[in-house]
Amino acid sequence: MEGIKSETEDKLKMDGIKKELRNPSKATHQDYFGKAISYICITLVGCLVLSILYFITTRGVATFTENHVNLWAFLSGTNWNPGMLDSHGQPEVGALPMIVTSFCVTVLAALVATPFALGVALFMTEISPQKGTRFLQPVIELLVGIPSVVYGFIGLSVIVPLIRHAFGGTGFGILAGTIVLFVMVLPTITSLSIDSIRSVPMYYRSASLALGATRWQTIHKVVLRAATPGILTAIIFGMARAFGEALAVQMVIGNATLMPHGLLTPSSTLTSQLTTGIGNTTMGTLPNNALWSLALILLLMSLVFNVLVRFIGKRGSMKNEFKSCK
Amino acid sequence: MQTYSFDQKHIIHIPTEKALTTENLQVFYGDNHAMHDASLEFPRYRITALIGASGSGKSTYLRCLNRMNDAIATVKGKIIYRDTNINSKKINVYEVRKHISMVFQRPNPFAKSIRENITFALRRNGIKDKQELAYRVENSLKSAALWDEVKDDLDKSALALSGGQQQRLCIARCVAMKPDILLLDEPASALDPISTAKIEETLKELRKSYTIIIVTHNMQQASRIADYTAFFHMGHVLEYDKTEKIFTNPQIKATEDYISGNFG
Amino acid sequence: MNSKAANNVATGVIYLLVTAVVGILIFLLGYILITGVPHVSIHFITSAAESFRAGGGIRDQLFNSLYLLVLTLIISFPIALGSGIYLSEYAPHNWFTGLIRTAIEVLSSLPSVVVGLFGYLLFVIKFNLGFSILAGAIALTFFNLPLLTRSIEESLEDVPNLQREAGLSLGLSRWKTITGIVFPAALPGILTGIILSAGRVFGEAAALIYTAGQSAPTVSYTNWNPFSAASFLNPMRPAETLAVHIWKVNTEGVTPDALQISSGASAVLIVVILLFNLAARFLGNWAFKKMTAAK
Amino acid sequence: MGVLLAGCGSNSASSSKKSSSSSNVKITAVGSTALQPLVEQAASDYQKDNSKVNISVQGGGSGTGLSQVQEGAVTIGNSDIFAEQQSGIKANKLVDHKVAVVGMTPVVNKGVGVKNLTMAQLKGIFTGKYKNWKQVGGKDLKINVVNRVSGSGTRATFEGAVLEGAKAIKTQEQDSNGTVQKIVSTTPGTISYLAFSYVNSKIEAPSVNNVKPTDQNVENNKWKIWSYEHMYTKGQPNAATKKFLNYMNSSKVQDSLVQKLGYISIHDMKVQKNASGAVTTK
Repeated sequence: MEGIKSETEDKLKMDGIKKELRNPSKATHQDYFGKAISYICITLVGCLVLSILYFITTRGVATFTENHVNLWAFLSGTNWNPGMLDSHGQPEVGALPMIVTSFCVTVLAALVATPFALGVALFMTEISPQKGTRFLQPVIELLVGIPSVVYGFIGLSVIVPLIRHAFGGTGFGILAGTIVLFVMVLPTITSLSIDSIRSVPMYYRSASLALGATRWQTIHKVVLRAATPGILTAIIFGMARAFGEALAVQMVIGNATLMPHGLLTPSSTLTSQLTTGIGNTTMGTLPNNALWSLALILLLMSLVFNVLVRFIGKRGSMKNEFKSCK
Repeated sequence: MQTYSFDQKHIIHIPTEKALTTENLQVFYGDNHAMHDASLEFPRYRITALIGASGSGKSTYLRCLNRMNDAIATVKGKIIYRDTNINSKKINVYEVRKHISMVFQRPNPFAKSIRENITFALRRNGIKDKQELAYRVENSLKSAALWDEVKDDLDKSALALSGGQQQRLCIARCVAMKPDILLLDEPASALDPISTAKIEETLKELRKSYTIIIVTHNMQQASRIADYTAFFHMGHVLEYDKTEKIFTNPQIKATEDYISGNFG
Repeated sequence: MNSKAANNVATGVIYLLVTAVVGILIFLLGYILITGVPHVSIHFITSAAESFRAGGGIRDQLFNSLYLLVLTLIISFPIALGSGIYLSEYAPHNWFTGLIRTAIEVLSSLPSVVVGLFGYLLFVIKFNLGFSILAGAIALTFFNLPLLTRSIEESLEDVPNLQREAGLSLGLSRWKTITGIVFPAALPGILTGIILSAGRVFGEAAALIYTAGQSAPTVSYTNWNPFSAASFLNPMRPAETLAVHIWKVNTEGVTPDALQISSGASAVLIVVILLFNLAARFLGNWAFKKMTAAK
Repeated sequence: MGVLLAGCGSNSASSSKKSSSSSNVKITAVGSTALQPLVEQAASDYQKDNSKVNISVQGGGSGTGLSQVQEGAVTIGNSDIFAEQQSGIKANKLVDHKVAVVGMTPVVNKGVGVKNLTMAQLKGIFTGKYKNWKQVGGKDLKINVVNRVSGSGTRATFEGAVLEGAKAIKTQEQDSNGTVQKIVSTTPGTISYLAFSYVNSKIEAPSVNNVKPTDQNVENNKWKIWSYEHMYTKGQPNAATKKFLNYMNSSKVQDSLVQKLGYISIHDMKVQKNASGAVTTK
């Protein structure tokens, strides 16, 4: 192609290349452009997150700064009736029943849903990818789009009577809420788990199988281990969905601001209280501020969960070792 | 493990035209001093082999030559190409890589068709003419000795090729860019002997028009194809000379032990 | 022998779990379809809603749902893609990046009514968008961004690093490497994210009540001028979506056939989502094949 | 009525010169979800003859409606309750336009065996004094009280008429008529209360003090549990808004639409109620 060329020609070419090496080219501009775009996007997302966090924090804190509610009373009180004053002339804003219920419902729903989601994910990735992707995946993704109200009504017409017949009581309570939420978070956890299991390189499996490991040993020791961080993310998003869900839960959990005494008594979550109350209160008043405080607590609890799950996930994770060359 | 002195070195200068030179090249991964003081000269239109045990720093060194280590390591020292120190922030790395191209240890064709694998980068660099593209596809595949095997399947996915074919496609992909220097990082280590032989044939052909620097852990391979050979040990270059001298009459104890298999 | 037994037990358990989930799925979908399909007719899909008489349809709501989805994706996908690229390709591995990730994940746990009110105060009132599809789409972007960003980031990260090195070593810019090589390879995973977030757009009600509104003014489907108030394409008109409509007839509906409308609308919604998911997968696979020549 | 129905079906009635004085007025009404369907339908009919006016009617809750109209963010705030009853609202800044009356009735699950309750019994049930239907003349069945969300118009009306300042027991709370209807019809022993229009054959509406929950009994205040639906404006409404509010008050709306949506026309009321609950004859 190039072979031997005359010296002058080579010299000219060399000067040209030297110049090119020193000057920015199209590629450099493209990269500035790309970098700029991605930085703008992440800044935008950051601004969105910050603005909404700021919004909730300022309103949520107002209960304590403007209405002078005692923070501890808010967190540990069990009487919720922000429009009324108690015998000491203090507003009744004890959020503990809702905090406990939200916590129970979310954790239970995630605990119940995770084995099912992992079972389905493993089935679709390790056991029968063909059938799995063809039929199961579209149907599971379908579930995300069913409006909460529909889940709520099915829960109300099927699950609540079922629980009533099986265990007595009214049927409303944490158990009913958990069952409805379990179905609602299932698609999120399953889909994201599938993605993370799929991304475990094939040669990991081959290597393990070649060493004489059974399929389960391979799944258990290699695939799941390698996919742990992704699965944890899936669980976090599942719990987030459970946390934030209101319309469906509120129909089946009974929506009573009572301390839950077991899984079968009516109780109320932070979100359902927030959703039912917010349209009936006036901005800037204590009942309204108290609802925003619930939202703030919800955020903080979600943050704690997030950090906790990440912390648990760090132990035994192998992801960092894979990606070290990046 | 036997320890060798790093003070004793035998590094020759190249009498002929130099394609690339490094001066006191040092690499740090965080606090880890991975490469000490490598000063080598690479002759034009020759094959130079970099040999050494795993972890000796030969791959690290190679990856510095077209600035692929930028993101993960700190590289100090000079890399002179065309009278220009290309190890500098002011240098346009994308231009560097157009002239100094790299083939990796594991074949990494794009998840695209065979044709697209070659034309993708060309088109992004402004070559739009269809005839020119077709000419380059054919030419590069021929110089990588792959043309006869794939000429009827150019629109098939590159991932459907065998490992050896994939690696030759990766070579063709670089060649199509018409670079000056080809860097190869153990290109045959993941391949069978037949594919390896084909790649070696290919390299011998390419040597006529390209300067080739190849990292290999296979000493036979180095002795078969390389004109010059550098021996790396624990982040130091201990010996650099013509290949036959390295293999028949090494000046350094470590080199001698390594090539005679008494190493470690 | 022991490990073999464990293998069998585990496989059995997985089958059991899958059977249970399939059972739940069949029950749920069956319930919705069996109660709903008998009420679905051409008339139901093609006529406007009635607020107090029986026999109303869901034409406008159905269209609004689809239109809102399109607008939401137009707004949120580029942002999520850009952020996903940042997180996977450019972000340094430090505490700040971790903070951004955590913040995004926490955002996704916000109850929709909070996002709705935020959207109401900021976009509907402050930015004077009024109750409009646009305001609704922006509010839904808040919802979509966390999941979408995250799934794009993960999909991009799953593309082997070798592919990036290949692109870079050919003198391609990082940006071209990402958009031309990494992105096409990550497409199937990104698609999952889109489908999941589209599902949420279809199913969301609480956030939309405060932003897109819960009324469906009569629009003309022959007016193609998006700036005309009567046009169906006008993004500044209030628009009740199917999910909001289902919520409305279930909670405050006074039409005699509220229950039928609700079940019929749910069935239609499910079918529409199914069609959307299949179409998205089909298009995605087509694009994937086109870009990667995968056979 | 015939005129109205004809108006519904056709899009042709657009040539009107009445609104030519004002160009493209935008009216936004926000608030009560219960009132939303009525105003929306009326607005849609109204716009057919007044194409220059653009009326957007949305929900969001009475509290939202009142606070947003007070801030001037929307033109009209729809509310189930008097502004005076809502904390944080300066009622003297707002002008009340009553557009309908809504009657509310206690509803019970079929099978509690009660056809009539006295006001005192009703109060006893909702304050937790009675725990079993046996105590009020029904079957031996636990009473399950489903209350409405505190702060909602329905609850304020019910508690104002029944509880007389006593505190309701803490129990389930639901915010929508539809959900309550569903829960009452499916859960044995349940009692709650609903607007008249949500009472159907699956649930029972007992009479109170032997007065049946009918529109006629509301009109002459024999049935005590009722309230107004309000549309509030900040200060006196502007011309276009006033015209629309007049339309809401016209017999065209009051005699047909209002009744079709299950409300009672304010024209039919023989009494009136003020914010503190005092009833006087008109």
